[in-house]
Amino acid sequence: MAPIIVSLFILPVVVSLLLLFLPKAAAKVLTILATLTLSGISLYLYYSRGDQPIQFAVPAIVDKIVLIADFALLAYVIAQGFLQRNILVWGLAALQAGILAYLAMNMPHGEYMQFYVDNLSLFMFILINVVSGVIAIYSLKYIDEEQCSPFRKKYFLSTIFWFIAAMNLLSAADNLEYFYLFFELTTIASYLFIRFRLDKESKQNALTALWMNQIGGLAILGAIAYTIFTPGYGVPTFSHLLTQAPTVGVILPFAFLAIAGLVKGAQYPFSKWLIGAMVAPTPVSALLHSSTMVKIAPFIILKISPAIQGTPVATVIICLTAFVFIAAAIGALAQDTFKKILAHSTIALLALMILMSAVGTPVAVTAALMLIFFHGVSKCMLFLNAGIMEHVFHMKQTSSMTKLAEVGPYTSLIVAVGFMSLLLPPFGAFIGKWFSIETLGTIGGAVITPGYKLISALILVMIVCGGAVLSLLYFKVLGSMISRTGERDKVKFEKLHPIYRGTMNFLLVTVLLCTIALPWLIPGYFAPVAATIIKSGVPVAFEGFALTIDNVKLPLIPMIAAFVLLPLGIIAAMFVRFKNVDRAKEYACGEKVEYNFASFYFTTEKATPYFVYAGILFFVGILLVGYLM
Amino acid sequence: MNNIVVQILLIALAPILGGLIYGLERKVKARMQRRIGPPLLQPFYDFLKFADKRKMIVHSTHAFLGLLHFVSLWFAVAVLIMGGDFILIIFLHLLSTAVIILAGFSTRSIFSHLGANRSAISVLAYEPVLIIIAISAYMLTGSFDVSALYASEIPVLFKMPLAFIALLLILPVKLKKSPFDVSEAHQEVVGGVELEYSGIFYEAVYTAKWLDYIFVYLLVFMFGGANIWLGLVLVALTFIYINALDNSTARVNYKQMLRFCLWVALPIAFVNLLLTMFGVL
Amino acid sequence: MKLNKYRKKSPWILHYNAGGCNGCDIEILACLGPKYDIERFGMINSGNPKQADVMLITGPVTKRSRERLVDIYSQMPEPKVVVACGSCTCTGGVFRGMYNCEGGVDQYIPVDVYVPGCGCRPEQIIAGVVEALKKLENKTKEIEKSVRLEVAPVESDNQINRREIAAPINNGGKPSVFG
Amino acid sequence: MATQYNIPVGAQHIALLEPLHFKFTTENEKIMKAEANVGYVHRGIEQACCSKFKFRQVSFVVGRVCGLCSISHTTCYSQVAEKLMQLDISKKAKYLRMLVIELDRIHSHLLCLSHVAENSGFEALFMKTMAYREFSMELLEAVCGNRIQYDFSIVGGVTRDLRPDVAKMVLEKLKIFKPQLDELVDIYSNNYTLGLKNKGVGVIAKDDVYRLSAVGPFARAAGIPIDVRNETEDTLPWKEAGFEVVTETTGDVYARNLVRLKELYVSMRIIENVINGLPEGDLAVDFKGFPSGEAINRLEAPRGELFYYAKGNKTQILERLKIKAPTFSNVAAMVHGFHDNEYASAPAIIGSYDPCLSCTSR
Repeated sequence: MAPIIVSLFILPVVVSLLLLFLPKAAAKVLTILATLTLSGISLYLYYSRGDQPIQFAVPAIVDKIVLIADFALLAYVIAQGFLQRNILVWGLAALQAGILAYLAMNMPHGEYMQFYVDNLSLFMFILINVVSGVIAIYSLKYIDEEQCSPFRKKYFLSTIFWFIAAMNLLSAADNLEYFYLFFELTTIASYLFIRFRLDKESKQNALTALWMNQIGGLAILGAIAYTIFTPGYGVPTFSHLLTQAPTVGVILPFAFLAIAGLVKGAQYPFSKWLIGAMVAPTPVSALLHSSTMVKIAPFIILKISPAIQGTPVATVIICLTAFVFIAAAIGALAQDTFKKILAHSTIALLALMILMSAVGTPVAVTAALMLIFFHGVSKCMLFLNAGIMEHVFHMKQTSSMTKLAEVGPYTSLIVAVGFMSLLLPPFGAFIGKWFSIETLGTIGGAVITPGYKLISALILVMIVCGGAVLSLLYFKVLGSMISRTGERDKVKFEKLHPIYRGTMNFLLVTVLLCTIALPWLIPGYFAPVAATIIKSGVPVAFEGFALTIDNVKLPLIPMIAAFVLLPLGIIAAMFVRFKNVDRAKEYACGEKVEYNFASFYFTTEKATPYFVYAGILFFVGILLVGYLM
Repeated sequence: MNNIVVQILLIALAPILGGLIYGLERKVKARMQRRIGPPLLQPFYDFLKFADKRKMIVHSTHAFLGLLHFVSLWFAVAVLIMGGDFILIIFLHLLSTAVIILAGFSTRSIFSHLGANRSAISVLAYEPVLIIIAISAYMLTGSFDVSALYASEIPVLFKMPLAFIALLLILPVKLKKSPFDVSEAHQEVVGGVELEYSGIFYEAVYTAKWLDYIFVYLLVFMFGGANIWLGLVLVALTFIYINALDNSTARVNYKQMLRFCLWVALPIAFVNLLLTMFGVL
Repeated sequence: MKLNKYRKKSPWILHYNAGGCNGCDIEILACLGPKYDIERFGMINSGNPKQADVMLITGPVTKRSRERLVDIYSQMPEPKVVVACGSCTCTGGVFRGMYNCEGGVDQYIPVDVYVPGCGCRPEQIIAGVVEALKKLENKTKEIEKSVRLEVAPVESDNQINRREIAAPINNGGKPSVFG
Repeated sequence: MATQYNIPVGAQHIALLEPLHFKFTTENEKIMKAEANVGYVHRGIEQACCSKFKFRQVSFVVGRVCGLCSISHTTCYSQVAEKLMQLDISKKAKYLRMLVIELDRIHSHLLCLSHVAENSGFEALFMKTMAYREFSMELLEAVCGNRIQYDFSIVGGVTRDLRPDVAKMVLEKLKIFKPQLDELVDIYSNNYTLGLKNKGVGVIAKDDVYRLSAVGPFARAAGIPIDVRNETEDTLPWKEAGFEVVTETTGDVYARNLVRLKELYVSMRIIENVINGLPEGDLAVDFKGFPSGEAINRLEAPRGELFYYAKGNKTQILERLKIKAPTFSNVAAMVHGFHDNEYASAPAIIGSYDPCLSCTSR
């Protein structure tokens, strides 16, 4: 198995290098081929997985290369910091370089495996390779329309594969030192992506992303340091840490790792970089939001969840994410730019995923995995569609989307399905949300301490309110999209470039198929992964027409009926046409008034600083609690 | 609620029952205002009349969403009668509301838009309270199924009195009754989202209102537990309470409504959740 | 099933003031009040043309109102009836011949029932609507075509010549006069 | 981001009795800008009065300017015509005119109050107020012979006498109405939700009333005792009949409601005094000749100061008749009062203005 896994690391790197030199036509073929191969490998790996995790070591020389690469990256960051005159960037990088040098001298040299591939990693492989591959294919057309030199276009495609390689490595890494390198690699890749357009705003936002993610790197170094110097841990690998955690009882390293994840996951107060990333070309947003980068956050938390479950660190993380869920949902309501709405809703849903990961019960973890998967596919679809809307229809604002249903029925269909998959039953994201409410309800019964009960009740209220706010947001967007002036004789899908059409069709079919296949996907795909994470079985059972997972029952008949009624009904509404029915104009008090669309809008300018302060407080809280325990 | 025949009958007759409740309500309301009021079967006369009007719509999407609203609401009511998962029922009800909100947004009619906006705000006002009540019920019975509540030997009312109060506070929002009838507000938005419907398509929206009555009164009935008579008494008392409230208050604006629901009803439901969690009652 | 008979059991009302003096309007409002309580007959003042069956019009139709009047009338789905309340609505009344209004509402839309009186009493309005409902029962769902009545042009002189209210309109029945 | 929403209210809208058009520019339903368009009811009455009708007929025509305050119009015209003709009418006619004007004020104010209640979404209160209002319509019918459009005043006097049994009936019904009015005052001032809808809403402060020259209950609700009944004694003996000014201070919808309610007490007192002290005399004086010269007259209609100007040229037909209705003075203040209010309050605010556009645009 190990060679196949390694091919997942090597292949994207090779493709990435080749893309820099190949001509356009060849690059196209190579991208498509590479995507198919990578997706094929990742699916094959999952399909042929064994019961035991795959562990393998690399030659000792790689250790040295990793260390050199670490310093090279930090040097690059310091150089960028100096060139752009940003003290935060070079200051943080220099600090990391210092700590890394000190750690390198004290690093224990035991016998341990650098890579550890379990079901979670395989799950991530599928998400990363399939979804990012689709984005790479989409970028072939998108970047063609960008105004930049041919080399930069190649460079853009090349960076995507670099990113895929870094993410694959990251999900397989066991050694924290390696993990640190790959973490930094994704940081640098996102930095390069965000400043791709090279205007003032892009550079500024790229620097913000850089320094914020540096804090994540710093946290990982902190974790390594504490691991090395804590008696009982010694060896900085995930698997070792997790096995030793119950006996050692020091959870500060996990607190540090959690912080690294939360920074990547753009939780308050570090949400600014993800919003700022909007200035990059749209495929970048799709890449950052759907399958890569931000998904590191729930990934790390899922990985460490057995160690932190039930500890105060988990409690603080749950509080933070519950707070971020509602704050980001309110923040999203205040936006009008389509991409910004998507970005804020990403932060909110990420918060939910992290929350479920931190809760760590079987159902919660299953829900988190489902959210990760469906959110990845839906958000990818929505972002790529936002790119089409910008390039083909020149629409950026939701308020300008009121004509979309008439000029681009296909595009509006995609938006509708995308948003409904985040809102309506029985799409995955909905079930995830539903599970979260039901699981959180059950926590209070399981845990005895009154304080914890109070907190879990409070969190429930926040989740419920945040969910209501999010649905308000989706109404707003769907509402502006469904608006139309009158009737067309025949629905005619607009003509799109084959690449656009192909990628969108693929994602659309994936969302719908996965939804229909949910009763089989849950026991067959999500439950085994969840079982690996919590290190015990996840009981799934069919009873009558209901799917029972642990203690949560999923009635299938209402779900299927709801699927036929609501999402399909709304889609049908967009294309239906009644015959032999007369049309009348809208009532406007008998006057001829100018129509202008505007729904309620909200501003969060006053509240945003408080969100940030609260976020900082929570981050300090995580460290403090981790230290005190 | 054990008998499957009774359940199916109830589901089939739900719109008719709702129509009767609506007719009774119009009668009671008229009597409270010292009028004679329309006959009891007035809603059905309206229904039959609308069936015979010329079909006029703004556009097909709008009309279709109206029909979909009715069907999905009926479905939500059916799941409630069958005793399904409480959270799922609340979501289904929310989504049937979503359909009518989308219908409001789909036209280029200003009052329709205003109504849709206000309906969306109303959802924000009542949905959290309902879900909190559902979770409290879970804490009580250990199951999210409503059938567990129907089967509860000790009436749910005595176990979660505060939840009942919170429910009473948000009912006017759901039933679009004064003081919280902002989304329908005839004098302001001329009926809101239902404004642009006419003829047979209005019928769907009009009948959906009846189903809403059934939905709400079933929620109230649930608090009686296995004791059917207590449930019926609660329904009757709630009916009188809703009408008395409707006839003694002016309409507040949507901000005041939202503030009231989130700062008064939600905390009450929350306290109830805590009480159930700690097993006080 | 014949649904015709239910039309007269639930007539929903739309009221439009086409430039009257408010007198008849407040009497329509009084009809809604407890003393006359037209909801007894299932009437609701819906205020929304799309769901209304009976259009109550007051006022002599000023030049500025007429476009709105026709706009609202055309948004009402058939079958529908129009009741002209008040003398000036029927014929122009005292305002007949004034430069900004023309004589009566039937110049623009077909009227089914004329309720005279200045101002018309609530009892008269109710009787007029009840009379209109008899007509409503026999109407079809066909679009009602507006027809300009064959009347002598209004003269702007000092003579007030009351018009004969007997001209037949296209949908068969004769207009009824009440009061 | 398109944040502003234009909401049209009128020409046809359920919250309006009359065709008028408001265009509200709102943000999140908060009114940023309001425009009023009031010219729908223009029929050309002034021109017709100066060309089509003889000056004695005009008092019947101007009654049709407005159905709510027709008595004010007919009386005001009759008075201005009497000034042109230099007639002195009997004290009895003056008293009867005051009686009908005050009865009319009761019905008009109650209508306005019920309209405010309806537009605030308080249907039961609307029904209650309408129910209590019916007595005034019955009394008007008993005194004048018609529920609206009484044609009671003519040039030279009044048309009908007050029969003793009618006088007795008026007093009896007023006695019944008094506790009902107390009940209404209680509801309008103490109902919590109505207070939410009405208090601090549609405020027109004292300065604005001066600046925008508002009149009537409008001005009195802001604390300015403007009332023609208080200022002139030359045409009708108001002080003698027991008139006094009612004012409130806050200038919002609530204050306007209270001013109207309290004025009802004053009206009831005036009616009682008039009936108890009704002098003997002629109903109308006979006169010959044609009007000449110019004259003006002012009268307190339910909505404020009504102003008539007439010019005769010694023929049957007046040369010029000019009507300035109270709502005309109030339009500027009306538009001002909407600013920074919720759109949800707009119908109630419109109701509380008690606009009479058929007076304004005639």
